[in-house]
Amino acid sequence: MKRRVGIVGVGQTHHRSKNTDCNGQELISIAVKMALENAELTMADIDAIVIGNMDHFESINYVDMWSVDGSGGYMKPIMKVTTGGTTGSAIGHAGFYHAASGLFDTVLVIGWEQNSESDTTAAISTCFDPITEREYSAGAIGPLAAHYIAYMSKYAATEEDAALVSVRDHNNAALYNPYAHLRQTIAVEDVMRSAYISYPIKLLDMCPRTDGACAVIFASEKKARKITERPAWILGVGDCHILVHLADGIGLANLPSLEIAAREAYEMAGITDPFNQIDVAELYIPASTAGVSWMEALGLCEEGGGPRLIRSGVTNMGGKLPINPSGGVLATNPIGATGLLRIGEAALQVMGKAEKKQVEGAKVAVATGFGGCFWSDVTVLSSLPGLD
Amino acid sequence: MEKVGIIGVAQTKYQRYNPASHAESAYEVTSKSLEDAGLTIDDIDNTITVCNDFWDGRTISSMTITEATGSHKSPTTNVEGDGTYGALMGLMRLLSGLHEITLVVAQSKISEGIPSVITNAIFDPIYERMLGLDAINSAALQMRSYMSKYGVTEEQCAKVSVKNHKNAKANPYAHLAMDITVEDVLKSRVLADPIKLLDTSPISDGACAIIMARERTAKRKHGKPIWIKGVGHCADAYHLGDRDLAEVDALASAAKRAYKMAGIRSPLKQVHVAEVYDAFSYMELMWMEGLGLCGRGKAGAMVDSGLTEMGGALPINPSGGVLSAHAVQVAGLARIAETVLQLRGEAGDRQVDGASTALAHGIEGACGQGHCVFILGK
Amino acid sequence: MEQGKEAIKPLSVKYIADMPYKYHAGYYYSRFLRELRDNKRIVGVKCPKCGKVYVPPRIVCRDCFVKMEDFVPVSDKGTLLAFTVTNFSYVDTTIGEPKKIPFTAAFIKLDGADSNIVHRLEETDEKKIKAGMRLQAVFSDNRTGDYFHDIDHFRIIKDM
Amino acid sequence: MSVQSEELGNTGTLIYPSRIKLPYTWHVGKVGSRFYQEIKDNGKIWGIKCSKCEWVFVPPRETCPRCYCDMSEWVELSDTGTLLTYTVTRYAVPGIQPLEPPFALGIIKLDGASTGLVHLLGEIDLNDISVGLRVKAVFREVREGNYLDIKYFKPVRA
Repeated sequence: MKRRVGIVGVGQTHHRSKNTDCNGQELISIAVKMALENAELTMADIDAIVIGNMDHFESINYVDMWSVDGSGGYMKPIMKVTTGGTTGSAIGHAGFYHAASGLFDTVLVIGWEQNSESDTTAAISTCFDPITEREYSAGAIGPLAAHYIAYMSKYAATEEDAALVSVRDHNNAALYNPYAHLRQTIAVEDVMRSAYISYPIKLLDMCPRTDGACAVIFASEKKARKITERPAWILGVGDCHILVHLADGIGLANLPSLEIAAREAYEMAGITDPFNQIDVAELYIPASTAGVSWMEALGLCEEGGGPRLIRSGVTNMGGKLPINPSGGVLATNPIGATGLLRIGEAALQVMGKAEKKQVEGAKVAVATGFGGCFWSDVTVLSSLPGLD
Repeated sequence: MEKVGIIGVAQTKYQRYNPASHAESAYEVTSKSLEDAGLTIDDIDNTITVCNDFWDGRTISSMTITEATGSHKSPTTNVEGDGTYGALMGLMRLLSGLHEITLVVAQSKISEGIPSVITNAIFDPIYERMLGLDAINSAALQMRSYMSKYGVTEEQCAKVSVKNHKNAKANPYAHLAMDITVEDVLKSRVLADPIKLLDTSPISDGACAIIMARERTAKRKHGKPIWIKGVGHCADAYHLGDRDLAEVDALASAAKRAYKMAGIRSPLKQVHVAEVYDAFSYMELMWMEGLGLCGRGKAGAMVDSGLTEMGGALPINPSGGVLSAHAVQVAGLARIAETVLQLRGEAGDRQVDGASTALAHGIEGACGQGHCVFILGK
Repeated sequence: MEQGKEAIKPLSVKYIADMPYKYHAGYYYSRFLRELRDNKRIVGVKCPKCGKVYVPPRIVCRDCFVKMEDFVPVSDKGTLLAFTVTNFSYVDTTIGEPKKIPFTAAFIKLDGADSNIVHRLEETDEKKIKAGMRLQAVFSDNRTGDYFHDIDHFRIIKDM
Repeated sequence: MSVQSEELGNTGTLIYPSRIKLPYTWHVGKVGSRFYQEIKDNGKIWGIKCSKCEWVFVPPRETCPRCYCDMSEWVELSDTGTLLTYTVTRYAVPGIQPLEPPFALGIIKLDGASTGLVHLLGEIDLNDISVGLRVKAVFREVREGNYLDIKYFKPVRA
């Protein structure tokens, strides 16, 4: 018998490029306190905690242990999960499994990062194999750029299509999300005029680095129903960590890990027609170019249909399938929290608590995580306990 | 709790400077555990890896062993912590009913880094880290605190080291198997008093894997599944000064949870063999107390009585324990693997006769801030 | 100290974390590094089942999950798949000092290999680099068992 | 610059020596900054008290780890306290140790605090330290706003 799990509370910090007035534990506690308040719970109600970040970004070993002053983990079960960019979604899934196992009823999940405490690019470079990759690997931008070059030539996609994604996400953040890091409205020309980082990806196509934290509370069905009338039920989870050598990510057609993870999550959730069944999506896209091409992997359009979908405006607020009402990763990227923010924002949507960024009548949401070496996690959430 | 059985285990030999890379040793235990379970990688429907970015010297260190464990082929979680936490994550995936068979792999190459530099990073960078604290001198603060509060002696701690290194002689995987005397321990070089060289665990490279399955699958796939009867984990306060270092509250809480699940009321009577995380000799004594095997401060006397030796009423660390092989992250999972061998009756010369209930234990952070306790049974 | 006194200036603690690691190359990378150093030869390893050749060599075939033991030489020439010219400096964590820029990270498929490698391309003018270009490894004279040094860089093969 | 790979004994495998070396700037936070500022400016050690469990924490922090409620009541602590435990580190670890070994560390319960403060012990005979010893903070002349602004704790002679 599978157990239902619902999200009952979501909290996050005001994300910023540099949080000088709080330390890591305090940053975490801001998100945790907000999540508890959101769920009308106290720390005493929490049965277990899952936390995640990237060790070398803050140079703290055993963050689960270090965190207890901020996470509330004193004399509680707590564990750490970390998988790079997918950390946030992976801890979300770990929180789900904590509750779905029947071992814990109410589970607090925390993702956080104080990126300003180190040199983010340098810290990221340490994820590459020290003997055969690290010296010349500064991040995933090369493969991402290569992928979009191939995609443009195959499907007549353009740099403007990517710019549309960037504009959508930045403007959603500016207009609707008071917690977002970058909150300035931009136009396609601004993106097109920004400098190339790695052709065809330009400065305004890329995600920033952010200090911030997110906390999400998962609960077993019985507890969830007691806590709130409208939890965000987790209908499906999927994850796929497909590669380990960055260079092998190059020849990939689209993002196979996302296809696999989505297939798993959809199957579990009973989603057969994603475009029509999903009301809102919070997607982890590290660059706007991925916002064009990865919709295919999620089954939101046919092969090569990304540009059509983006140009049509259906993914904008007010469209049939708004993507990233929160502004997504292009506006806010506290790495260990980023994937969890997607789950948290998607949960707020189906709980009807997304405030200004609310998509009217949203019942089914999908959230994704991206990171590691072209890895993906997918979560399907709904205000309904099941789709059938 | 629904029944989950362990149907495959494998370990490498623990040694300083294992020439195999992270991936190579991860592959060794992955393929051996599959063999032990009579499975192929295609039978595995989810994988838990256990990695730590500091010990492994790499961000997203799970990438190092993703392919070698086959975790790219199925859903996966990477737990950063002791191997017992990885096993717990795998257990939760199975209990959710969404998966049938979980592979859990932990590996480490402690000899690559400088342990004191890596454990220094456990301490708060804005406060205590600047003091040069590491795993050894922080443990020394705890050992002194424990001895001073309860009158436990250095000799009693040394007896643990003597017992475990001797037990290791019957364990082909052990790193440091040897006959030593209490006097040898007491006369060994003082590192951070009261901790002496022979009170400490070695720097070991190694890997361990276990395969778990839900009840029906476990029974179908394996003749002798070993069942997980109970599990509990818990964390104490972070700053060393916030804790009474002589106390074991978090372990007591984790054990209480595990015992309750397993229906254990009198652990000393009901548990037949225990593998605990004795990173330092004194820790075995403290953990005995936290596990409720004796009263507070009474572990020294219990060791004096010989009860925890091979042939005693409750042998502790027949494998030689962590004192005889300390591959961080792996060590807790190795405790589980060892108890599985005990319960199967396949522990060779280190077999505890008639063992049907066993306890495996892992720790997390400095001075046993976090604990995870597993109860296993036939 | 007054209670509730005006917020004071937030402080920070600065520290250089310096963690040496003696990474073990293991059996597969050791063979790879040794062949580069001693013979100026790039070797991969071939899957006995699907025949794919992986460079750098590794123990297990990603697709077949079988142990690979058949080391095979691959060409020192290959095709450029993608590249990034890095123009911003960041800390080179292997020395703790700013990285020398610009440098071009090239993702290359060597002839005879089924997986890709990353190395430095000599050319740093983006306009002169195109995916699909043919490249050749340029070896150092004084080789030390360091992939990033024993192959000093890749150069563009001008006349094909 | 090249890395010289080393032989790993006679195993036929190589070692590739490298490092992860990175500068960090950790934000101390409001509460911690006030703690350090008071030490720096006035040579005084302050703790913070939880209104619920009444524990006084040092170093102070925003949230009580035990009750998970905000704390705001600052409490000035004595610069003198009692040694709860100690050790003398007799091995060298390049890069992380504040002093040449051997050096002494202890956990000190300052008068007025509920928690212990881990710190160095100085002006002390390394072979004559005992639990229960009364010790007093010695501050550095030039203070930078970090943990080592307290130079060490020294024994109080009765």
